[in-house]
Amino acid sequence: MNSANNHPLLEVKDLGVTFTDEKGSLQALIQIDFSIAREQFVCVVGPSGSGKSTLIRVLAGLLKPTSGEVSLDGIPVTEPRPGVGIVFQKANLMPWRSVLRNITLPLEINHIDPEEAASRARDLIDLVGLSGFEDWLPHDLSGGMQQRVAIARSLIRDPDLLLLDEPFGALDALTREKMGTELLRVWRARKKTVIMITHDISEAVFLADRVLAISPQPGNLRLDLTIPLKRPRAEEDRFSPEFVDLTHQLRQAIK
Amino acid sequence: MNSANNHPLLEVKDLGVTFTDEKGSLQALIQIDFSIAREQFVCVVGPSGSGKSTLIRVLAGLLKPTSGEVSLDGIPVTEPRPGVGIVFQKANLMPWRSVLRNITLPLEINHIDPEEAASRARDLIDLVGLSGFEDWLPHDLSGGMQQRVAIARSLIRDPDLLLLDEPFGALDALTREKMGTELLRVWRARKKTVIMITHDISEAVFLADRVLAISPQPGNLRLDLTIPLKRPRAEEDRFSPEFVDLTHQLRQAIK
Amino acid sequence: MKSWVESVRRIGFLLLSVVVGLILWQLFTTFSEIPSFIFPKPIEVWTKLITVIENGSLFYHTLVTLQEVIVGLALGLTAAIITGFLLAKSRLVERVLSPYIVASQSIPIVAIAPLLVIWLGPGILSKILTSALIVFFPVLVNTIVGLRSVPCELYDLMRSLQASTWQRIIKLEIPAAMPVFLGGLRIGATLAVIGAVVGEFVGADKGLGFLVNVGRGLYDTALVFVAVFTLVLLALGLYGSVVYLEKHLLSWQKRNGD
Amino acid sequence: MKSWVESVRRIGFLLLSVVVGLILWQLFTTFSEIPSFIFPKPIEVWTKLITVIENGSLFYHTLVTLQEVIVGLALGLTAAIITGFLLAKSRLVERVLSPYIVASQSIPIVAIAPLLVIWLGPGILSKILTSALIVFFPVLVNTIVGLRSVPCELYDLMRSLQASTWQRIIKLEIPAAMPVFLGGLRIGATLAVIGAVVGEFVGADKGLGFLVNVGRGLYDTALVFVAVFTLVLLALGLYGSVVYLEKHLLSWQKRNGD
Amino acid sequence: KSVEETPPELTHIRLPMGYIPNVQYAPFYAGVEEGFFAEEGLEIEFDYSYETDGVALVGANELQFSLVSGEQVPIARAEGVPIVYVLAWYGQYPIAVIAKSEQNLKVPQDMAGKRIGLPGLFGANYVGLRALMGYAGLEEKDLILESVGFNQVEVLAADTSEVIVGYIANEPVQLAAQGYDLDVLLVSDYLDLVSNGLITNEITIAENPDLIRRMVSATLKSIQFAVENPDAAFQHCFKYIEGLEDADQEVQRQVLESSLALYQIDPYGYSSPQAWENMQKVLLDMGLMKEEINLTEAYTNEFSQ
Ligand SMILES: Nc1ncnc2c1ncn2[C@@H]1O[C@H](COP(=O)(O)OP(=O)(O)OP(=O)(O)O)[C@@H](O)[C@H]1O
Ligand SMILES: Nc1ncnc2c1ncn2[C@@H]1O[C@H](COP(=O)(O)OP(=O)(O)OP(=O)(O)O)[C@@H](O)[C@H]1O
Ligand SMILES: [Mg+2]
Ligand SMILES: [Mg+2]
Repeated sequence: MNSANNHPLLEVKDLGVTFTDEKGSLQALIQIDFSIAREQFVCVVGPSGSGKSTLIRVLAGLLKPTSGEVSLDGIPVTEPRPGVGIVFQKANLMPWRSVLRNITLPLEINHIDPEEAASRARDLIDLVGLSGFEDWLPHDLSGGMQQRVAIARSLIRDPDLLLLDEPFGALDALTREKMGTELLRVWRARKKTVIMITHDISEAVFLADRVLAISPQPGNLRLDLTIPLKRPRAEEDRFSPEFVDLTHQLRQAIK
Repeated sequence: MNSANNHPLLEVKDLGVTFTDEKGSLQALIQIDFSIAREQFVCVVGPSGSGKSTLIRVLAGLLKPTSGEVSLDGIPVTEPRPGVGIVFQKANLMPWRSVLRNITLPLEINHIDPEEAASRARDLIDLVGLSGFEDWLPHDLSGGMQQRVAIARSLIRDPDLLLLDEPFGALDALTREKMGTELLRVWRARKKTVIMITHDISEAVFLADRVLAISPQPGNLRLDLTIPLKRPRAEEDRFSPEFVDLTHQLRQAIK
Repeated sequence: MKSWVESVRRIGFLLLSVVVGLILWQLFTTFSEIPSFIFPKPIEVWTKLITVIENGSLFYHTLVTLQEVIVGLALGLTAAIITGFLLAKSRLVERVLSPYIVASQSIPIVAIAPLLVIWLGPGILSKILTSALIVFFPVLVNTIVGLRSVPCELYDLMRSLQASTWQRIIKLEIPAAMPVFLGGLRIGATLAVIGAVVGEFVGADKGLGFLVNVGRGLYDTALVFVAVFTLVLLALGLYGSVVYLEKHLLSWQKRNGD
Repeated sequence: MKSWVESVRRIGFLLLSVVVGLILWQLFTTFSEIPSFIFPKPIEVWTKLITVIENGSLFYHTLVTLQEVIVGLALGLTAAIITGFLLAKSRLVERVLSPYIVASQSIPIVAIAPLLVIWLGPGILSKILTSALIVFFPVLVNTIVGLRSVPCELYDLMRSLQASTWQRIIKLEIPAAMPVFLGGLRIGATLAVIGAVVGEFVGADKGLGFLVNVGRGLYDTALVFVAVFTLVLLALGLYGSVVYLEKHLLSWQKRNGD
Repeated sequence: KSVEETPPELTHIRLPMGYIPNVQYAPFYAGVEEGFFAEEGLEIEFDYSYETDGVALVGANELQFSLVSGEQVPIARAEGVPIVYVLAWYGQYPIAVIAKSEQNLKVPQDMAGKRIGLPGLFGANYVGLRALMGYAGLEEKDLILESVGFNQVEVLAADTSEVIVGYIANEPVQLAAQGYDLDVLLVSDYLDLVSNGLITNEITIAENPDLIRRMVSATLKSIQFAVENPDAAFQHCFKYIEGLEDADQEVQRQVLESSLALYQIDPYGYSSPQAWENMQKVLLDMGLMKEEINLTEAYTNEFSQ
């Protein structure tokens, strides 16, 4: 994925997803087309049930689309690929593993030395503010703490592409801002590409280069909005007329 | 609970909760004191892991506090009581029940006629925007849809006191606003008392009569802020200096 | 339409399964040197089958065993479910009872056969007891494991709704424990047949286990095979019923790996 | 310190359990009119126990049975786990194999005893086989049920991490299926003892099942009781090991109702 | 049908037979059918549970009678089971060792070094074998004993064992029917041992000797009838033995003939003191009994005369 070729990192063409079971079928996504360049920070917003999680699952190679095609780095996505980090909407921690061992899981799978893995995990535990909880089991953590473990886990392989499904959903405003800032820092320092679902439009505008707005069922790309705000952005920018206008446009789009 | 006596609906005195297991103990809440009058709308904010969910569990009578006392309507709370509706941080749906039957569960427990129960549930399904999904299983719903089912379930008994643990956590901005407005409508029309945890400070200020801010570990009442904004409040109010000042105070309190 | 095709396919598989079995058997008896009073040929067994069907004795003995199995299964199931609930809830009950329960499982029936006869008489009761006894344990263990797998958040939910104990059991614990419980039932249903047969071996004058003994006594191995096949069909029938039940009760469960 | 108190309490309960049992037994034999060749008194059993311990025969026969049980359990377990994985993954394999598996379960051992003796000889092998056979099914069923209870979200997680099949098995399926699987093992461990004894009843010249037969043949009911108690202890020991394993492997599981 | 005809005052007797329904019990079946038991006011219910269970139940006075193999009586009495042998059913000990003729088993000494298949190290088969070994001066280390369960016919046919131990009336007949040439050594040709018979318990002897007299008398009449009318006796078996009509008639008839040859007919039901002495000696040698018992309490010929 480090090859510096010209086509976009991710290309989605005429994507459609239909869920079918005995009772009938539901068109979750329809005719989605977009492409994402390397090192872009893209947020996806849309009403509940519009197919955002479904989109992430398709991009990750976890779900085969009913129609259309997704390609990553020019190669069609048929299964999960290395170099991609995912945070699911649920924390999806393994209840039998401690915080530390949940975070080192991806490295274990890559056969990385446990010592090394643990030390990298400890850095991330610091980052997400869970120092002291290394040996706790997921059961005994609060909802937000579980989500932070999942974020740390998605970062531990240092992936080039991050797919985040409402990663800050259960976080309070402050932690949320802190994590957002950290994410931006990591993104800029390590030259990652980020696709993040959020239900907070203001957060999307604040963080992203570009925001995709998905319409309610069947999910369709309603608006593809470039955010021209300069970086680094400050808290005060949220009250600038430009910011307010952008959020307003997005709100209109997903109504 | 309808008796119109003079003492507050809910009184919390010197509340403390400590979790103890083999590895050691963790002080989640310490010296919490407050009381809540009838028909008040109170929001609780605080950083992740500060003990907000723990507080709700104690108020609901699901967790015995390590020290201190909680009384509802003048009677000490030792177990869950009728007239209280709860939304947990996780949706906690029964995977084997359809949306409709998850929502009618509380009425089933009260031996209410199934026909009657179903019709009341249908109204609430409309309210939370899930018409058409009555017969779906929780598995096949999106995260936000699951949460909306849980909200409908908490309302079906028409409780006097609502305890809501981040009920809008997985909802997009628009649905969130819509649900907030609905909640306010229900609260005013039916004269309910609401205690709601949220991680969105602006939402707290927008909705509540009063916001309690809890400090990080061990959770302690840092600020008890009355929101003097007039009702009904409009979206524009969010940009009023008073509003901004209130949010700022709260931000400072939980830092 | 779709489920019709599905049914046909399923029956197809079963038939294929049986036909392959029969061919292997015929080949085996033809090419091995085992005499037919030790391992009869399919055709001999078939002839015997027709005979015992026509003279009604197969039907009679099957009915006896079926009765023992069903009553034993029902008894063992009831006892296991009740004990399972008690054990899953109370550590004290579990500590005091569990050694006795494991003990009761590992006592060979023949060792206490005279006692059984003295207490229960030589009739059908002792067979029901052996069947119930062997059903009891797997169902018990899976009831406990199933109950322990109920998510604690849902307990909180039920408590917050002031559900009575009975409602908690009916509306939460039973459905949540169902997948694991039905696994226990699968095992129990199959073992129930063995239990009844073991009881019949100790001393009986009717039932399929008795028929096996008669066949052995007369060196009529074809009869033994007929009786054994009937037992197998009985077990398959019970097992099939549990699988059918599972399909209906667990339709909500998402299957992985599909 | 805390766990030490806990251990003492546990042993206390066990002792209490045993003492209550002994007292009931003594009362029963004293007040009922059952003669001691049908139901001996505790003291007679105790005397016999001392005798067979001193002449070493108890030790010898226990070792034989233990060996059969352990090898049988290991064999049945291995087969069940492998088959369980295959059946949980492939519907085709399940459809073709499951009738045979249920069938193999419900065939009474005595009915195929001649074949067992002819193929495996009168030695220890046939007992290992009966033990393995009876262990197989409960472990198989619980392996399948356990695997089906793995949350599909975690499958997605493992896939997204490009885990190999082997890693998925080791790091996800085994730990997630563990609670239900260990339930199967509890059942299997207890049944393994029965299996070996059933095998010994068919024909053996050593082992605790043989000792039971000798005791019965000699109307030495005290000896029967000694052998049965040893069997019970064996089963309890195996069961206890599984419970111990459970305690360590499942410490992450929150217990409800505590 | 006989049950329907019986008047209600008949004494009900549950009789453990020690084996499954078999033509060797033809006299009993005939006795019931011909009304010999009803004449004595007895109604018989056949019980096919294990032999040792029958002994224990009679000993506990749960039942009054059981049909058992001779060696069970001293063994059980040595353990304090108060049973008494009141009628000899077979005159000779019914155990034989059997081999295919190529094994050349002509005298008991020929068993040396052979693999001997027997059900297990208990019961009549084992006692009979040990009696023969004792006669031949063989010890257990001189041959290989294999506990094969009740599968002697199969293991001999499959050559898993070279020699088997079995009932005279059963295994040799079955094997011969399968076309094998056999050498058969009868235990009774070398040693007189107490054979199968009817037992009761001391309480019944003391309290209800009349019941025993009636039982014994009916049994003797039945034996006599069977010996004199083997065809009729065989016909009566069909009602009691499931699947007999489908089994090999000739073989079954052969089993009956061999059994008839064993019945104690001269004098009917008598067991000789010498046989009891011999039996006790064998059992003591084998270690199946630890010490001698008073044999005169173990049996009586009083009822059979
Ligand atoms: N496995 C499934 N089977 C059937 N329908 C499904 C399945 N998964 C999702 N859906 C349906 O697809 C639609 C989109 O779901 P999705 O989870 O993608 O929504 P979302 O945009 O992530 O919503 P939210 O913001 O609430 O998480 C919903 O209507 C949902 O019910
Ligand atoms: N059952 C438990 N055992 C041990 N510790 C617990 C348990 N439940 C909660 N805790 C701890 O108590 C603290 C408060 O948890 P709580 O769930 O109340 O936080 P919260 O304020 O709701 O956080 P969030 O906003 O992330 O949901 C956390 O440190 C958590 O780890
Ligand atoms: Mg989603
Ligand atoms: Mg919380």
